[in-house]
Amino acid sequence: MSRPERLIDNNGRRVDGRRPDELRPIKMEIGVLDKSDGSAYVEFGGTKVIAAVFGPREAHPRHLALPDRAILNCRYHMTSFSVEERKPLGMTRREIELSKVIREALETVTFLEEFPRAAIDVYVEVIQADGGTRTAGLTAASLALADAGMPMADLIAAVAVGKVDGQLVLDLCDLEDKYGEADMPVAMAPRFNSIIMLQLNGRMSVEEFKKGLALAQKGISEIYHLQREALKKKFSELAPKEA
Amino acid sequence: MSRPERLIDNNGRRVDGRRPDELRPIKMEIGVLDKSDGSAYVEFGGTKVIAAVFGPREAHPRHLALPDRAILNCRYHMTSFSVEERKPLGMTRREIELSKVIREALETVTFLEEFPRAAIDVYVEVIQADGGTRTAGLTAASLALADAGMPMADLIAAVAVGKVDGQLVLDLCDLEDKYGEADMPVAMAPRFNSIIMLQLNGRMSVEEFKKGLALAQKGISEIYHLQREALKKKFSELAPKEA
Amino acid sequence: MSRPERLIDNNGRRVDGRRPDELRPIKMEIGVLDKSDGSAYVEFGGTKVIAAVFGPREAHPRHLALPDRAILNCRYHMTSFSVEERKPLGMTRREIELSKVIREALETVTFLEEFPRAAIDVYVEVIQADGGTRTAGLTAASLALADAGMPMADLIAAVAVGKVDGQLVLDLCDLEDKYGEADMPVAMAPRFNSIIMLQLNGRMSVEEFKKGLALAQKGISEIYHLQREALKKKFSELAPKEA
Amino acid sequence: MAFTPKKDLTAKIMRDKIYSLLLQGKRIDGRRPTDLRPIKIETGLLSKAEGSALVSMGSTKILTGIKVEVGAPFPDRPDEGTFTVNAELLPLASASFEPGPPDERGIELARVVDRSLREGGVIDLKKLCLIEGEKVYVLFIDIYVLDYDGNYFDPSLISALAALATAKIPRYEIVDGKPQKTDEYFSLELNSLPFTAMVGVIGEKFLLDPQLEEEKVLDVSLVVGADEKGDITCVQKNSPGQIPIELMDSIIDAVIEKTGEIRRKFLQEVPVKLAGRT
Amino acid sequence: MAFTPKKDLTAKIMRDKIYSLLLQGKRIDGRRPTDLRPIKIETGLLSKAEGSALVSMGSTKILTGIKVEVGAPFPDRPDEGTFTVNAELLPLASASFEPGPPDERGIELARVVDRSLREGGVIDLKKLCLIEGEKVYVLFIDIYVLDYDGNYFDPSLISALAALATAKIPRYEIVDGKPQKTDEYFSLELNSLPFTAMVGVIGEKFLLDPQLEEEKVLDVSLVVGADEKGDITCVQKNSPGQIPIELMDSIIDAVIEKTGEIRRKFLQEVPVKLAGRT
Amino acid sequence: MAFTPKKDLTAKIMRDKIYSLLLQGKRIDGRRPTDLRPIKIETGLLSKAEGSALVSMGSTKILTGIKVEVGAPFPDRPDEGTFTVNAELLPLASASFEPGPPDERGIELARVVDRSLREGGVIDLKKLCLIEGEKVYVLFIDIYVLDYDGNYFDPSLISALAALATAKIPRYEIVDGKPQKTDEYFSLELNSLPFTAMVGVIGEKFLLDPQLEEEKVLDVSLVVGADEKGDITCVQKNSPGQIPIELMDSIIDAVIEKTGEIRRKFLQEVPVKLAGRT
Repeated sequence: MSRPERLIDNNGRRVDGRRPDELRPIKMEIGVLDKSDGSAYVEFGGTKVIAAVFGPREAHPRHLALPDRAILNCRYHMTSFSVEERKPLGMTRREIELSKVIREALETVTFLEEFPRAAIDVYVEVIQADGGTRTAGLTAASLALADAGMPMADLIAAVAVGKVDGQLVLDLCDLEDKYGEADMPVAMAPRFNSIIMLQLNGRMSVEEFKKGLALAQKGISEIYHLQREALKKKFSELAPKEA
Repeated sequence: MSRPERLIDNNGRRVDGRRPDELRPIKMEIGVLDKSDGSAYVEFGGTKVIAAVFGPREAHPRHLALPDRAILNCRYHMTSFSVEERKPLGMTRREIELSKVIREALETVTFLEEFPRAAIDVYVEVIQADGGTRTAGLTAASLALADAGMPMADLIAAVAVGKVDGQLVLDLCDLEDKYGEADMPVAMAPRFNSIIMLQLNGRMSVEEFKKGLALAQKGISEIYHLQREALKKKFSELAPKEA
Repeated sequence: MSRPERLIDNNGRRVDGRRPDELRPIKMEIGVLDKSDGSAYVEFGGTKVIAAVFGPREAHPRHLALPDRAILNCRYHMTSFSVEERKPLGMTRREIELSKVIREALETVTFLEEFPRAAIDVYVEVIQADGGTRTAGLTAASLALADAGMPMADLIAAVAVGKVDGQLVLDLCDLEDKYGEADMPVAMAPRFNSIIMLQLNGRMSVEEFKKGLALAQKGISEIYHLQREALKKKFSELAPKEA
Repeated sequence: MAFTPKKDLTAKIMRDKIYSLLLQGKRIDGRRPTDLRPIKIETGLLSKAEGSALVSMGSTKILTGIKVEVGAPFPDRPDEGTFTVNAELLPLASASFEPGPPDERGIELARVVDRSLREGGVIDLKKLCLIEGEKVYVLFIDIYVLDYDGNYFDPSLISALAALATAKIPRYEIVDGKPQKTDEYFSLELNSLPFTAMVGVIGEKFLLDPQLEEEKVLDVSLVVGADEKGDITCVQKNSPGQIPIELMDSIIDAVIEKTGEIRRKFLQEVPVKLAGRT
Repeated sequence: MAFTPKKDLTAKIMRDKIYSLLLQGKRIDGRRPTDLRPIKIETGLLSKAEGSALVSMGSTKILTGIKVEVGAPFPDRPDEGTFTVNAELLPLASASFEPGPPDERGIELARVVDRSLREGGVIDLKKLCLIEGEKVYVLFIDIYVLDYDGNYFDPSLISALAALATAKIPRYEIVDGKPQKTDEYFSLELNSLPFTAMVGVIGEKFLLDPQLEEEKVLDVSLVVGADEKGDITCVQKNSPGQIPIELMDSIIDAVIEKTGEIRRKFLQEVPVKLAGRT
Repeated sequence: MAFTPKKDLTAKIMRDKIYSLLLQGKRIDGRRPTDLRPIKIETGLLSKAEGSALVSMGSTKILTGIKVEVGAPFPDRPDEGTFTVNAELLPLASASFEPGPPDERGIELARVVDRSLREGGVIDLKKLCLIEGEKVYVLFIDIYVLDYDGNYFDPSLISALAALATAKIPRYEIVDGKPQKTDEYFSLELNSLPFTAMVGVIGEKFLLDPQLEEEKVLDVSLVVGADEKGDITCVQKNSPGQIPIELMDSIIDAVIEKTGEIRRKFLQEVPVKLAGRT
């Protein structure tokens, strides 16, 4: 994967033909796995992730249990073949950091106090990585928690904005992430208009940072809409057909 | 160790002079270690193994204990110098697999229900590997359990059969294992005429497979006899001499 | 760092100008860290160590707790940049051995029976290594325990003696350790005239060994004096000023 | 050290139920004893893997991907490419799988698949040599169990073979004595198509391809493989328990029949180049 | 897997106290909300490290050392030296740190410092190439938290920059195509001086550089970095919790002001060679 | 982190018993205080190891094997072969040994044996160089404790020396600048024969070579080594406790006498080539 001469062409189109503020084609499916308590599959273009939820279950070892709420474990993990160069088996430092960041986002909206002394496990598996795996993973994990019936204050919708050839763009693909100037993953709880995850790798002016947050917010509201549609579809399938 | 031109000569003799259905010289000794609750040393030709048993003891951590039976731990391990190329320290994937296979065989005949909440540890140490280490190891472990006074449905006797230069042979040595077409370790509980361990690496026709099982059975009954002799000898030594 | 032609010159002076029985400049400071229960910084020439103590605290996992005394954990660790060639992260075999040796020395003088079921943690961090890190570390750890108010039978003072160009010298620096003939770290509880830590790497005649012990004893009494001064200074600072 | 996990408290009741059904030639999900669950094979789903396949057998789902690098051969086989099989029982797939490095079950799975591929020479490794003794193609066959409803053995081998059969491997040329990537790709020819069938025994009866509820209460289980010539390619007894020796003949017959069924399905759905055929 | 640790039982009371003070523009230690604690920077303390700095921010103490070796470049950047950032939360520093390999907090710290240095091209890596594609300078930047009284982020980046700025790197020459150490040393030029400020939010108020008692009860926290051009160089939300979006503007303003304050202090005390200046 | 394990509940009673016996010059197994247990040395038992020895001292049994490879020298000693000592306290040997990587006791044992061999130049490493700076013989000396009835130190060093003395090392020749294995073998010459004696102190009395029941209740213990010249070659205090300084002289005297006894036994039973003798 080498750098294209330009990441945005004369017509303002990106390497995959999108406009700067355009999301990639998104696919969401809920309940894709049988043996977990909740699951979801999410695609953002070439990025493909599955998330699954187990629990609430008894926390063990016992001394880790909390008297007033459930603990939430989270593992973000990539298959070895999800990336260009084979990823070694085991957890990389990057995967450990992202597991923390995703877990903290999920804890923010989940009513863990309803399950004292319990544990909830969330697993995010990246099947293919083409940029925005943590935001797709968080979007999927939030759907999987909903699928598992976990009480939540809101869904989390997430997307990255970035700076590419000096211009702000929405929903970076791998090429843009790699050769762009900045990558800023953002997650929000739209109902509360609050930031749930935020990172910035790269440099932005204060002006760009503010515009970037607004652009992320636009993308997030589209993703949030898709999440709610996916959940509606899932639960209407489950609902008894009217006579 | 390079491949000999032929693994079976014109007279039907194998690289070490044996007939196809002949075991290597076997040595069994019981109670070879002082500090374990039971132990045995077994030699099949150049293959030398020691097994030791500890327990029943309290299982810890406590949450691993089973309410209705003892857990049986088993570790099959080779010394670094037991093989041609020095084996790195630590457990290889092969050792982990064979630990499972040997443990499952031992569990089959041991009355674990007599020791609820307890743990029994079985250690198999390969001192020198010249083919058939897992079968020699299982043979030794079964003797060590008997030496430890563990109640068992039967002894386990084990041996490999293989296919070498197109012919079925009993009790493969390393050279035959390495350059032969198939290696099939078999363990039985002779009293029940049942298979306790079975693996096949390599290819055999259905016909060969069936004949192979029968050949293994023949070897196993010889080994079983030797096991019982060794135990008798051990216990007669312990018994009070008659006046 | 290559070998100098001679480690002791015609005037009997060592590579850093010291006489054979002379300690390096020593610095001791107590209570250097805020968040531990006790701490100390010790310098022997270019050797710089910090020690910190936590506890007594509840021992966990619970099954490790002892009914009749506290357990004492100890970790001796070097920063990656404390040595000539970067030390890899994680514990080396040398660090594990020295953690044991230092812990056993500390256990000897600490009244662990006063804290049944508890744990005490001692951390020794080598910031820069120029010979004698274990003896400086033990000297510092003993001060940190005192700073933490742990009841102790005596302070431990420690120093290495060595053999360099055939001559016994006190308080080896790195160059002398590396190119000398023997290195003997010694720790004592001066009040009891007893040996608390003792190792010998290298060769010494019986005569040298005995003289070496006496030389160590001389150094140790000087170090012990400095320790007591440092503690006095610390506690006089804390004491209310007289009117 | 690992040990065999304890059985469900309700296991005894379920076992008796499954056994009673077996006596009538039936199973809890309506299958006959030697019926396999429906198999679904999807290949080429992933673009960053040189080969990939998602295989389901009932609700059990396996994803295998293949990555190819150029590396050194083994010293004792200087003219052959190499391959490695890894298997991870992802915690996503079952509450009984823990995160962390593969435990003994994952290792056993990987090694059973590895032996099935290696011992029969399924892959012609000599065609994967670039510079003898120095540079060869190195294949990483990585198996992930995504959803575990019993029997991860059979679909894992199917997915490994499907990923191999459909892999597009970048061709290297030797330029100035060094391997250099070209824009071309090639497919692997397979010498043989071994498949396995997992066998569960209860009393003197047996069934194939246990789903999870069955697997948990079997008296004993084993995995048996066979190839298109009807040869046995793999056996692995993979649980405690006794196999009555007189049961082996009918087990072998059933395995040969049913792996044949898998093979026909595979050949219908996967575009495989078999060596010696055109 | 790690999880977010439980909060002190007294956390709620302390949070309310700190919040009430914040409403009055005050803090428990007398600081105003955006005040930083006193910063102390000592460099060149250690002789076996090529660079070193001990930085304290209040009672939080960070020791960073730099070791330099000669090694291979990354294949995709054959003409650049490399650097690695590690961070260890030494158990010496806090009863809440465990001995053992870095946990997620240590890894997050290392990666935040790494990104702050890497993304802005703080170090001119092209000047650290010896033989293109073969030999380059390899820098190990190892950060140790010695005493932890809250906010290890800001002083860690300061100490990494101070160690870099004052490092004396042995110069190598190419002799017969091989790098050979000379007796000379050179200093690194830095292209930029990004600093971070850790921000703690309680309700609709925020404060900078939390000390430990504050850090334990924050509703949410983040680390924001800025450079001398006023660009944002790093953001890391590093705890659970919601950041009200309308708070971001004033947070950014405060960070830019206070990192400027850190920069002035740094330039006064550390003899740094900035690229493009003489 | 490890910590010193707790003592048996009955330890106090046993200690007093052993101490009372010591006052009368007796021990629980009938030995006098400085008596060693019977030593048995068997060498050359194993054919895949280049050298091997099984040594028992009472019921304590140690198996040492030596494997030889060709590898790179250490950069600072380009003209010397290398050796590594590992020791594993096999769980087979004692209920108090856990499976897994060597704990601090195994590491201490390995390092004590390593220092005993290394510091005195027992092996002439310069004779193990093949191509200076490039290829040397690499010896792996791996010690396994098979049965642990106290004092694994003394028999471990005996078995390491016996395996070294009787090792048959394949000779390599340099052909076209590369080491090539020949059909010949050579033996190592040893420069010296250091042995150790483990010393246990109770009150103001001491004993040598404690068996397990004694070892568990000692006030303090140490390992002291000596060579044929009567030089001290190794000291390792290896337990908590105080050694009264006035006891050291008689300890040293006893060690020198008893390691001499081991040496005579060793020379009788092991065909050792000592450097400088013919």
